[in-house]
This record gives sequence, structure tokens and C-alpha cells, in this order.
Amino acid sequence: LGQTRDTDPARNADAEDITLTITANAVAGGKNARGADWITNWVIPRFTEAQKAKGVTATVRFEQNGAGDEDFKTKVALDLKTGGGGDVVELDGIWLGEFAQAGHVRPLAEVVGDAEVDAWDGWRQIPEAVQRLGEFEGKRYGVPMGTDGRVLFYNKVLFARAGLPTDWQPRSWADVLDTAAKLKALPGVTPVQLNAGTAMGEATTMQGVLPLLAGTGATVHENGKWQGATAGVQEVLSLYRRIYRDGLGDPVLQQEAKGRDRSFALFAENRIGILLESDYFWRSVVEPRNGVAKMADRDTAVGWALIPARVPGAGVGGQDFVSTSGGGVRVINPNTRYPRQAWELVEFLNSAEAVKSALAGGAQLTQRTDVNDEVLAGDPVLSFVADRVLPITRYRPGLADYPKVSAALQQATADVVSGRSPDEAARSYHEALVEAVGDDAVAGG
Amino acid sequence: MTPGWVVRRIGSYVLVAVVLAFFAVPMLWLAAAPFDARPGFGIRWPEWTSSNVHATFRHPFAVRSLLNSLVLCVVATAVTTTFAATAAYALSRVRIPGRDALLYVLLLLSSVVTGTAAMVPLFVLMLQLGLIDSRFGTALVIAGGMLPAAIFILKDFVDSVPRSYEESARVFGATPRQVLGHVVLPIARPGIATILVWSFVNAWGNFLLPFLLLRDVGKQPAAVLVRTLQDEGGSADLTVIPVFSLLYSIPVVLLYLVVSRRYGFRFHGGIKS
Amino acid sequence: MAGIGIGGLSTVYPNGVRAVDALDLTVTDGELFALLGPSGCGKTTLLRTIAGLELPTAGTVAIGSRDVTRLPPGQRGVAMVFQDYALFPHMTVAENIAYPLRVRRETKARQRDAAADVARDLSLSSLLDRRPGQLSGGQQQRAALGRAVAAGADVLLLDEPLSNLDARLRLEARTFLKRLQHDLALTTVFVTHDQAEALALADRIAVMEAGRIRQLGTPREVFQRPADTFVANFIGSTPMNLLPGEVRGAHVECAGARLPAPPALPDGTPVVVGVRPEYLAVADHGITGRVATVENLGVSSLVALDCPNGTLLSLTVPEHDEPDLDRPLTVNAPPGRLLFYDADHGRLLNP
Amino acid sequence: MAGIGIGGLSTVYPNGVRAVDALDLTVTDGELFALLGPSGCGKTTLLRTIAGLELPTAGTVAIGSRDVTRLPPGQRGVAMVFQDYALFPHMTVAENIAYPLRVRRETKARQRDAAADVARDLSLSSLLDRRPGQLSGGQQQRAALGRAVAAGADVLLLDEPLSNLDARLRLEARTFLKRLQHDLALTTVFVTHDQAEALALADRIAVMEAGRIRQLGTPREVFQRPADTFVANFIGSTPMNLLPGEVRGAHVECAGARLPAPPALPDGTPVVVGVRPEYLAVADHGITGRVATVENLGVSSLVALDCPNGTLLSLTVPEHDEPDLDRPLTVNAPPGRLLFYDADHGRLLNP
Amino acid sequence: MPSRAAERDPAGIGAARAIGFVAPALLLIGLFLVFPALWTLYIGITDYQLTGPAAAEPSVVGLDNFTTALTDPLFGNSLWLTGLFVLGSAVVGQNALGFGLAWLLRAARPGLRRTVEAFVLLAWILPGPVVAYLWFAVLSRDGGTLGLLVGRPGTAWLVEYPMVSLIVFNTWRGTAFSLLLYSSALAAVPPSHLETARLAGASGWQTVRDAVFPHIRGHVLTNTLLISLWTANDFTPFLLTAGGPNHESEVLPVLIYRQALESGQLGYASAMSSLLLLGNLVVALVYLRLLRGRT
Ligand SMILES: Nc1ncnc2c1ncn2[C@@H]1O[C@H](COP(=O)(O)OP(=O)(O)OP(=O)(O)O)[C@@H](O)[C@H]1O
Ligand SMILES: Nc1ncnc2c1ncn2[C@@H]1O[C@H](COP(=O)(O)OP(=O)(O)OP(=O)(O)O)[C@@H](O)[C@H]1O
Ligand SMILES: [Mg+2]
Ligand SMILES: [Mg+2]
Repeated sequence: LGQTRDTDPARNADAEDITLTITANAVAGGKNARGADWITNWVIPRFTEAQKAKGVTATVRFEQNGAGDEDFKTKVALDLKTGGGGDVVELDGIWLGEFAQAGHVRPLAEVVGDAEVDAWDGWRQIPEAVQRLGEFEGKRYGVPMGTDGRVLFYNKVLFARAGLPTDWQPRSWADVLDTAAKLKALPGVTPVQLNAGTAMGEATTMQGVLPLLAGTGATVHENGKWQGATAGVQEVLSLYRRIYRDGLGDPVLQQEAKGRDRSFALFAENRIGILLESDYFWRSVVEPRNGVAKMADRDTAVGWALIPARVPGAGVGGQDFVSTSGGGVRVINPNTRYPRQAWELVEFLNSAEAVKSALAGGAQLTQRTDVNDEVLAGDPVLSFVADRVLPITRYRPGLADYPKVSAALQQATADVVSGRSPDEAARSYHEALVEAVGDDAVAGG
Repeated sequence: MTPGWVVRRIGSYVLVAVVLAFFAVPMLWLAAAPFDARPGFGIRWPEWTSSNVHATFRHPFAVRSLLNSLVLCVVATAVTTTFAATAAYALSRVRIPGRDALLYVLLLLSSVVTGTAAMVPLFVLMLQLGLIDSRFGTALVIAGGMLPAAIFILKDFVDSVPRSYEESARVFGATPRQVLGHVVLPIARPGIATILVWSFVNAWGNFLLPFLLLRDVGKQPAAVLVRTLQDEGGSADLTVIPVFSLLYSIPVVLLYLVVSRRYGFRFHGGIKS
Repeated sequence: MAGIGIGGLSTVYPNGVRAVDALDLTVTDGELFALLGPSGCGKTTLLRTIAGLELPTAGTVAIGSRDVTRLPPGQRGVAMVFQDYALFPHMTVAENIAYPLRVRRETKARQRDAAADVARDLSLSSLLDRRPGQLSGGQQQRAALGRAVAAGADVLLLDEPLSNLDARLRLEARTFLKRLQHDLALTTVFVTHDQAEALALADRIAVMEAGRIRQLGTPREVFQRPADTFVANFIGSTPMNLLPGEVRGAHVECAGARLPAPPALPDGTPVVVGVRPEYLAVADHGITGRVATVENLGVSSLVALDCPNGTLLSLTVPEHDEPDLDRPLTVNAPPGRLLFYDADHGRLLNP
Repeated sequence: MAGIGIGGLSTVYPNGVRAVDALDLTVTDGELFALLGPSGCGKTTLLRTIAGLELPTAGTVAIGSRDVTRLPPGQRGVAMVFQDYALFPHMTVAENIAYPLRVRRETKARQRDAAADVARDLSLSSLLDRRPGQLSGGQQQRAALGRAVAAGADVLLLDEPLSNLDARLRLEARTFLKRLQHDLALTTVFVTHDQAEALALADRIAVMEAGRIRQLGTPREVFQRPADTFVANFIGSTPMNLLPGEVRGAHVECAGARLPAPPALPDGTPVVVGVRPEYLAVADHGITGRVATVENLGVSSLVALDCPNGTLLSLTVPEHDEPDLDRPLTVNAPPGRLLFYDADHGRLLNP
Repeated sequence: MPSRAAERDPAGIGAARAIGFVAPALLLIGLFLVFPALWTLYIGITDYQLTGPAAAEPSVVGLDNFTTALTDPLFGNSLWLTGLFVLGSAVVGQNALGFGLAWLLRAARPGLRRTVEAFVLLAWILPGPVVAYLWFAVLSRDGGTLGLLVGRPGTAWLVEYPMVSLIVFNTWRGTAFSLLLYSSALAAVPPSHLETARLAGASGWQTVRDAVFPHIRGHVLTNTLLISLWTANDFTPFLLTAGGPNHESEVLPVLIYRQALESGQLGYASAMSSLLLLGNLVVALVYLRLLRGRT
């Protein structure tokens, strides 16, 4: 489009009248409503006040969105590409790579300046692993907004009914399958529902393939290559086959457009035994008061366990247990008129005070250890995740090609669920992958 | 009234009843779910409650988005209808070489280009025109997409207005503008009413363009909002969705009822060009 | 008030049809003038060219003393009533009548007054609030006339004004139209393909064929002395008998009979003998034929005779004098009523 | 071959219009029968009820000896020609004519033969391969007749068969139709609102008004002695004069004149005097009026007289005898030609 | 001077004013339709992506996208499904139901007629997202109306019979247009032609074939063309099945949407759009030929 971009990080640094816009996929009364309310009611007045104290008149606007992730991503990409968009933008960490490669976002050091960024004391509170969410090719692009972790949730009511122990911790995939087989005896109960297929999109990868793959000792992107039809992938697909062929899971549910929502409802109705989900499931789905699928007896009826590796010790890094995590990132629009002030806003958004306030009394895994220490204590699952899961978790590779790989993985699971053999599915997965990212970027086959 | 006649008569009534059921049954959800204490994707006799209604009206953007929709659709419909009417009139009355081919090509383009493929060009174009986040600009884009089909349909209506009306007016000294205003438009009114409803309905359901072109959630129409009616975590928010669906449907239904009562909603000679 | 002068007028349609072909015509001021001819002969085209709805390819149109050939229709001072009346269906009768004033942006009050005035003349006063769809054919025709009258034009053009009415109404409307035109003394040109209508109404008639005028004259001239066989065949409520004959000295041999011929025709000239059924009567000598059909015409009956050479001859007989079917009958006409036409070009030979 | 018997027939439309009202009628075998009446009197409805296209509310329809009241149209043995001919535009003339056979799934060969046969009778042979759009009005009418004939029905129903033809063609088609019916001797009922057509064609005429038959008789009966003022007004190519009068002894006072009255009417009875324009002639004494308009009718002219009491009296005068406008004229009719009608119900009083 | 017949210009608009009347519409169409369309065609020959390296510097790759599409099994699958969708729901479903209803209702009592028309039209005018919810309720696996009605509760219609479901759904949604059009067309068939057929003893089918169809042939073709185009480009299936399960209902517009939005492959999606446009063009030309063919 040929507009000349002003790249001086110090531009307008001493402007006295500034306007900043925050863009987020959050909207009052809808998706991430709490975050939206927090920005509107807490962040904006406090930040404006703080700026005023410095003699700067700041106007902060909030561009709310409540759309599907793909729609939001498209919109933000168009914005950034055309030189528009908010000054501070909240992205899913997984998009960072593609945005960076496209030049839509640039390293903080370039946008704001090395010294400014490094000077922030907040970095010390953010664990290394979590910081990596906001990095691409070793450079900081943004500040993570919090994280999560995946565990196995199970329904204690059903376990009790099936005569299984209610404090369950499987040690291997076989353990899970055995338990599921026992649950199968219960009428009208689906023992285990493992996200699969294309209808669920990224949920299949994040709450399905990736943790399992980690359980085989591999991560999806290793040594510069994506996992093709490797042994690990084959094993994961075989597990899918066992679950869905042997009637341990409901294949039809996996193919419905709203299947994931339904699986939540079924779990809440005591009709699903085991789900692999993130702590979001505990916080927002079966939460007794505001959950999507409220469970009044959540605290007693829902159990959780670490995701076992295929067999003990076979997990990535030789672990017995594995998990995957994700999270959002706040980046600064390289085209902002006020890079310094935008950074100040980001600092403010990530201050301990702000992060605590964002939780609004609830509990969630934040980016800051100091806050986590304070707020997670009361919540068994979240402290479990913080204490036991985060140390063993893996993040997705923030590479531009990742969405294609993810789509191919989803397709492979869909193939298995709809009846193709794991071998066949792995083969076509491999081909699709080669097609998408090139022969030399794929391992296995 | 032979037996055969009676059987055929009964047969055709049964057939009509079945078809009627086919069309009516899906709409039951809209009647039941909004007032059900535990609405779901399924149909059942509701546990009556008005709490969903309250919840919907409390939603920060629900009512506003309907107003936005109204603004957007009224502008888009007005633009489409007036421009299509004048264009259809001229195209119907003045033989321009290649006119029909042109109409067909535009029609084809319109059905494809309003899709996702053109979103980048449109976005960049609007940005250059400074029309991002402008409801008016968005309405124009929507109108641009609807115009070819509107002209195509309307031209047939205008074709069926007897030319002697216009000639008569002309002999009395009416200018072309007067001919259009006094004679052609009033006579083609059922057609214009049809196009009015058609374009309103189309604009009313348009998601992608307002979503991309309007940034401020306070300006976004119901079509965008209805896709964002999710709870905190991104699952469909079933307390709000049914009521909102109902509210969202009412304006088009009302418009249709008013128009069909006043002008009759039909294609008079049929479209045959 | 103004006459119409047409000089060398041709109107050619884009498809190449010469609908009006180098036509000259003068309609005098206040005259009721009929354009008569079979379907497709160009009557409507000529009328529309006068109105300015078609532009001529060649020639001029003058109204009064103005050359209006290139003027748009609205500035020619003509008013026109279309065959389908073209009453605007969404306006009331009053609005329709006042429409010419509305176009000129007269005040509502004046529009109302004008409509009321005209409606009084045309006995439409009680119908002013109706829509055209709620009127009978005759009422619609009067409303359309009213609108034309209200335009205050110098020239009134009517395209088949009566053809959409049923037989009975047509007779009434005919008399009504004639009186109205007489009272207003508007120069009026009307198109019809019904010769009876033209004869009954017009001061003068132009009989057209293929874009040209075949005969121009008063109804009587046209009826009694058709200028050629085309006109002869076209005029008359029962068509004229046209029989082939041949000159034999002072006579013409025709259908087995000898008829007195006009002078100065060489022997052996083939001619066409024209005689109206109404002028034929049973006589001692003349043409003989067998009665084929008898049609009741009211006070008279039309008898068709099968004559020698396979020709069919028709004549009218008074009621009660109908002959029986298949009876032979000999008929003749008074000498002045026999017309002779050139067999080649069909032109009238009688002096 | 079969006659038609109609007993107590009523047809009421869903909107409550009694289009046919308790009507009795017998059409004899081979007859050419006309249903005549003004627009909306129920002619078409009656015809359609006979055809089975409308179901009657009460009464019976018999064709030949069969009661067909409840039979569907296709099984009644009737054929019908519609006003617009209803020729299928996508079929050739041959296919149109053979259509009834095609519906009955006759072989192609028989369809072809039937079409050829019928076409010969109707002089359509050279047109068999054309489409209806390529035919003139008269040819279309014959093709439609051909299709009806090919159906092999006992009864032929024609709805305004001539009204879509232009004036000249109508006359020819009239004679053609009369001959064809005569040759085929098919029981034929035709509808018309044109009294001249009914008089010319029909063996018998039923004059209808508002769903009822006002008069049933031969053309001569209907023309000469209309049973009531409605019929009197309706029949005749120029409408009958109907003047108000009052009995004074042996005379009727009417428009300032004394006319001989029929006997046995009490003094002072108001009557309507009916007299046809054709029977009026200039006389020494009689009704006097001023000449208002003169319309040329061909061999005669129609003169309208403004008479005392504002009545308008019309009479025909032979050509060359046209009076000048505004001249006073006294006219009278031979005694037998004066009809007297009951002023209240309009019924004929003459014995 | 050439003759200017009023047939061509009865209102005396004149060329200049005619252009004035058409200009506003053409301007909007040119700006917001033709221009983006051409641009889209251009994008179709680049490897343009929404994000990633190709977003920074898109390069022209010629017809690569097209060849990729033509060999892509997903594209072939979509093409086939789109054909099925158009054939099943538009050419057959909406057409037949629309005509059948128009034919049945032609003689029905006005009350009944209006009621049926109102429901059919309602299906047409309700906004797409609402309609999607309505059909979830019909086809849903738990408590779905269809399952209850046919005694197969618990059937996931959208998963087990995705294309059939979509075809039925789209027939439901779009019949109104055909109904309206055919009602008007039937009203223009001269009653005398129908009655001639009746008098000859023709059956219902014979009547339609001989007396009705020849009159409405043009309407049938135009209707089929319009609804085919609309159906071929209809995006609503996305709301119901999102192309699933496993691409079994991924008609072209859905595929394009997913390629463009979910994968950000704008160049490739544009190329597929162009192919869709080309397909539409071919269909339209075939219709036009048929229309001209026998008139
Ligand atoms: N718009 C037109 N374009 C081309 N040819 C035309 C047009 N209008 C009329 N014609 C042709 O011009 C000739 C004269 O037509 P016109 O309508 O003037 O005849 P008419 O005498 O009024 O006939 P009718 O009694 O049928 O109305 C005809 O041959 C007709 O086919
Ligand atoms: N389908 C119908 N529904 C309701 N009323 C009708 C219908 N057809 C005719 N009528 C009414 O029935 C009466 C008789 O109509 P019909 O068509 O039989 O008259 P007609 O004598 O044939 O008149 P015309 O000479 O105008 O054809 C009229 O008042 C008419 O308005
Ligand atoms: Mg004409
Ligand atoms: Mg009739």
C-alpha cells in the first residue's frame, strides 16, 4: 500500500494529548465479557488517571469483538496489514509467528526500544516458559496474558457407579482405556470423549493430538521439522482408533458442528466419563453458578488427573506425565503513533494490581507468579495446574505454518473417527503436510 | 362430484397440509425456546419463563445492534431500491446494445463477489476511501452487491408497465422525471415493494461486510452480534440467542407483512427476461 | 384551434418497415377526420408521428402555422387518447383528468376545478373519486377523453377510441363523441379499422393502405364512389360485390349477364364490376344465381347467390321478401350504381 | 348428434354472483343457437356450465339423452372454441387440430389423418405446418374450429367466436361459420354480445339479462316483436326508439303526437312506445323534432331528432335525403310497426 | 437522421438522461463489485496469504493456484457437492416444490393460499443465523423435531446425512422465490388454454405439459438460473455443518471461506472463487442457450 511507516520508537514520546486503542476478542455481554468489563471499568479510568498525574491527557478506547477466533484473526490481520488497528492488540499466542513473518507485528525492541522494554520490572514475575508465549525466533514480540494447562477431567459420580476409585490417576494410555472399558458397562454413558475431527477446529489439536503426541515422546515441531507420519503420530492415531472403534467414545458427536458444546453438556448430565480439557473446563464450563454446563456438585463430582504418557517415562523429555498450554499475548501495533505510551499501557495492563483486578475475585492462571501465588491457593484445580502441570507442559510452536499442520492433524483424526485405518490416515496426513509446508520440513514417513 | 374428484380433492389438501407442516415445524423453536427456562437445540414444551427476555434486554449490545441493523438496512435498502428503480427504468426503456449481457455478467459477479473472496480488496478499498467504521459506507457496499439482482428483477416489472401510460403522460408534456415519478414508479410499486423487502432481508442477514468494515462494536448490526452471542468461554449463549433470534426476526417479518398487505408481495408478470 | 398540415411524411421503423410512406395530408381546423384502413396499414404510426411519439424519417408536420416536426410531444399542443385509454390505474378519475394540469404545476384548486368542469361536460361528475379499474369500458373511454380535453390542446388525436367497447356501447359512444366534437369544435383525427364508424362519425375520411392514402373524401364520396377496388372492398357494412367482366361494345359481360358499360372502353377490355349489395334488387333480367345463404340483418336480409363461374354475389332484400334457399334469383342494379374498375390496377373507370 | 336440455339451472360464483338463475332451455339437435346479451349477463357462464367447466349450484344439464350435470368436461362429448381461440402456441396447426386425439392417445398416423381431413373442410390444408403465431386472425379462428371439430363432439360451443376479428374479417367469418354449421349439422351454441351477429347467424336466439332469458325465438321474432323494452333496446343495429306516452282513448299521446293505440287499454295508462328507426319515415303528421346529428350509415343515414320533452328520436333516411342540421322534421311509422310496452314492467302490450 | 422509434424510448428519456438514470447504480456496482472482483481475479494468480511470509511479499504465481485447485481432492469434492447441492435443492427441490405449490394453490381458497404463502415466505425472509438455529432444533440429536417425528430420536441428521439435510434445508429456505415466481407465471397462463385441455379430457400431467409449460418455459429457465446461482454461492451451509463431517458437506463457498479465513490462503481462495465464477458463467450460458433455443 506504500504508506511510509514511521519507525522511530521515540516518536511522539512527549505528546501531551494521546489516544490509544485496545483491541481484543472480548465483548461486554459475550465472549470474554469479564475481560471486556475489566478494560472498560478498571483499566481505562485508572490508566487515564495515572497519565493525568503525569500531565498527559490520555484517551483510551476499547475496540471490542466477540467473534469466532478465525474471524477475529482475519480482522486483525487486515487491520495490521493496512496500517490500521488498535495500538495494543490481544492475540492468541499461537498466531504470533505468522503475524511476525507477515510483518504485521515487530519485536518490542524495535517498536518501543530495547532499553524501555528491558527496563520493565514485570518480566521477573513471568516464568521463562510463559514468556516464550510472546516470543518468536528468540525475540520478544509481546507480553503473555496468562496461561492454562490440560488435564483429564473425570466424572466421579460415574466412577462410583461403575465401582471405580474416585481418586483416579492413570499411569498410561492403557490405564485410561481399561477404565473406559469399565465405564462402558454403564447404560447411556460414553466412557471417554477425546476431541477429534475438523468440526472442533483447534480444540482437536490442543485438547487431543498435541498432549497425546507429547505422551509418545515427541512434540509436533522438532529440530526444524514437523512430525509427519512418524511413529508418534501413528501411535496417537491408533489410540483414536481404539477409542472410537471400540465404542469407548461417540464418533458421531465428534463430527457435529457443535459437538464440543454438547460434550460439555453431556458431561454435566453425567453421561460422559472422561474428558481431556483445559482448566477452562473447570473454571467456566462446569462452574456451578455461571458455567455453560453448570454442575451444582462440581466440587464433589468432578475429578482431575494428569495426562499420562503412553507408558510411564515415554513422554516428551522422558516424563511420565504431559500437558500442553496456550495463552494470549498483548502486542503493540508497529504503526502506533505513540509507541512509548502504548508500552506504558501494556506495562500497566500487566502490573500485579491490574492482573489481580482482572480476575475480579475469580481464579485463573495468570502470567505473574506473584499474583498466582496469591489467588490460586483457594482453587484446587488451578493450583494443581500451576504446581503440577505448568512444570511439565509444552507450548505450541508459534510458526506461520502451524495452522496448516494443525488442520492436517485434525483431518487425520477425522479420518480415523470416520473409519479409515490409522495407517491410511497417517499416510494422507503426511502427504498433506508435505504439500503444505514442503518436503524438507517434514519428519518421518 | 365424482368419487375420483373427491379423492383428488382430499389428496391435494393432505399434500398442502404436509407442505405447510414442513414449512411451519422448524419455526416452532422460535416460538418455544425464547420462553423456556432451559432452552436448548431441540424442541420441547417450554418451562415458561420471561427471564431470557430480561437477560436479552440487559445484554449491553442486543438492542443497540438491532437499531444499528435498522440504520444499515434502511440506508442499503433505500439506496438499492432507488438506484435499481431508476436504472431498471432506463434499461427497460432505452435499448442499449449489449444490455442483457451486461446485466447477466453483473448478476454473476454479484453472486460470487459478495462472498469471502473479495474481502481483502473491499477492505483496502474502503480504507482508502476512509469509509472504515462508517455505517453509511458499509451500507453502500452492501447495496452495490445487491444492485445487479435488484435491477434484473425490477427491470422485468418495469417492462410490464404498458408504454402507452408513459406516452400518454409525455403527450401532456410531462418530463422524463415526471413520467418516472407520476406514472412508472407508482405503477411498478408492487415490484418496488418486492425489491424493497428482498434487499432489506438480504442486508439484514449480511454478516461478513459489517463485521470487517465496522470496527466499533457499538455500531455493529444484529447479524454480527448474533454470531458473538457467546458466553464467557465462547460457547453459544442459549439464554440470549433464542430471544434475540426472535427480536432479530421481527423487523423483517413486520416489513413483509406491511408490504404484502399494502402492495401485495409478488412478481406480477413473473421474471422471464 | 389549428389545422394539421403533413407534407411528404415517411416514418420507417428500425426493422425497415415503411409504416408511413411519403404521405401528404391536410386536416382543416375544427374538422373530425378519420384515418381508416386495415390492420397494419400505418394508421397508428401516422397518428403517433403527428403526436411526436415517433420521429419521421422524412417530411414535415405542421400544427396551425407552426412546424412541429422536431418538437417533443408535450410542446405540440396535441392531446391523445390511446386505444387502451392509458388511464393511470393508481389515480382517481379526477386526478387522471387533471393530470395535464398537474404536469404544468397548476395549483391543486385549479386542477380540481378543471376536473369538475370537464367531468360535467362528459357526465362523469359522480365518478370523480373512482379508480379506472372501477369503471365500465364506456366510462373509461369518457374519462380518457376528459383528460385529453382538459389538456386544452388544439388538436385531439384518438387511436381506435371505440374498439374496446362492446357493440351496443359503441353506438352510444359514437353519437356522444360526435356531439362532443361538434360542441368543442376541436380539430380531431381518429383512427379506426371499422368503416361503419368512420362513415358515421367523420367529416372526411382518408382510406389508407400500406402507408399511403388510397382515397380522401367525405363519407358519401368514399361510400358511393370508391376510388379503387381496395377501397370498394373495404367500405360498406356488407362488402361490395366485385365481379370480373369484359367489355363487349356498349355492354359489359359479367356473370352471364350484359350490363351497360361506361363509354370509351375498347372492346375486350377486362374490367371489374362493382356493385353494393344494397343497390341490387330482384329484376327481370340481370345476373342470375341460386340462393346460397340468407342472413338476417334486421330490417333486411343479406342473400348470397351462387352465380355462374363460381362467383358469389350478395344483395340485401327487405324483410318478408327473403327468398328460399336454392331458389334461382335474377337481380340487377340501377345504371348509376354500377361501378367499373380497371382490371389491372383496380382504378375506377366511371367518369 | 344430440340436443341440449337445461332444467332449472343456476350457477352461483363463490362471491355470491348468481350468474345463471333458474334457467330452462332446450336446444334442438343440429340447431345453430345464439346466446345474446349485454356484458355480464351470464352468457359465458351458461356456456361454461354446459361444457362442465363450472359446476351448477342447482338444476340439470342433459346432452342427448344423458344427464351430464356431474360429468367432468372431458366426458360430455362437447367441444368448445374460446374467444381467444386458445391455440397452443408451441404446436403447429396440425398438432393443435389433432390435440384431442393425442390426449386420447390415438396413434400418430390417425392424428395426422384426422388433422388432414378437418383441415380440408376448413381450407387449412396449406397451413398445417405453421404455428398459431404465423396465422392471421381468421385463420386462427378456423384452426380453433378445426380442433373443436376434430374432437368429434356432439355439441359445439363457441364463446364470442368472431369478436377478435376485425370488422371486415368478421363478416366473412360469419358466412363461413354459417355454412360450416349447415354442412356439419352439429348442434351449436354460440355466445355473442353483438346482436347483428346473432340475427345473421342463428336459427334461434336467447336474449339474456342478469342470468335469465328475456326472450327466446327466431331472429325475426326477436327483431320485430321484442318481448320487452330490454330486448327492444338491445336488438337492432340502431337501437329502437323508446318514448314515454300515455293512453288517451284510442290514441297514445307521445312526444306531442297522437298515435293509434292498441285496444283495451284504460285511459291514462302510461306506456312506452317503441319504434325502430328504420320504420320511421317523414310524414305529414306524427312526431316533430329538430335534426340534431346525422350519421352516415352507407346507403342510409341515421338522423337524431331533438323532440319535445327532451327525448331524442332517431330514424334512418335514404342517402341523398339527409335533412339539414337543426331543421324541424315530422316523422311517423306504419301502424303495425309501433309497439307498446307496459311502462312499469316494460312488457309488450300489442297482441 | 436515424429514426428514433418510440418503441425504443417511449418515455423520451434520451440517451443522455438514460445514462444519468443508470449512472448511480453503475457507479456503486463498479466501485464495490466490479473493481473488487477484478482485484480478486488478480489475487487469484498470486500466492497471497493473510499472514506469514507470503503476506509480506505476495508474488505472482500465474496459474499455479488454478492447477493446484484442479488437482486438489478437496476442491473436486466441493465441486461435486456443490453440483449435488444445486441439483438437489435448487433445480429439483425448490423448482418442483415451488411449482407444485403454485399449481395446487392456484385454485385454493384465498385464506389457505395466504397462510401457506406466508409460511413459505417466512422461511425465506428470516435471517440466516436464525434459520440455522431453527434447523439445529429440527435436526438436533437430542430432542430434535425430526427425530421425534420419524421415531428416530438421537439421530444426528447433520452428521449422518449431511448433504441430504442441507438439500432439504435449502429447499425449505428457498422455495419461496420459486413459489412467487410460478404463482405469477401461472396467473399469466390463459385460462382458456387450461380449459381447452380439460375439455379434451387431458389429465393433470398432460395439462401441465401441453398447456402450462410452453407458456412458462421462460420463467422456468430464469427461475432455475437465479436459484441455481444463489444456491451455488450460498454460504448458509457453513452455519449448519461448517462443511463437516469430514468435508462431507463442504460446498465450494464453504471451502473458499475456510481456505480464506481459517487458513488465510487468500490467493488460493480467490483462484477458487474465480473457478466458481467460471462455473456460474458456464451454467448461465447453457441456460441462455436453452432460453433462446426454442422461442
Ligand atoms: N415499433 C415498431 N417496430 C417495427 N415495426 C412496427 C412497429 N410498430 C408498427 N410496426 C409495423 O408498422 C406497420 C404499421 O403499423 P401500425 O401500428 O401503424 O398499423 P395500424 O394501421 O395502426 O394497424 P392496427 O389496426 O393493427 O393497429 C405494420 O406493418 C407494423 O408491423
Ligand atoms: N370467476 C368468477 N367469479 C365470480 N364472478 C364471476 C366470475 N366469472 C364471472 N362472474 C360474474 O358473473 C356474471 C356473469 O359473467 P359472465 O362472464 O357469464 O358474463 P358474460 O355474459 O359472458 O359477459 P361478457 O359479455 O362480458 O363476457 C358477471 O356479473 C361476472 O362479474
Ligand atoms: Mg393501430
Ligand atoms: Mg363472456
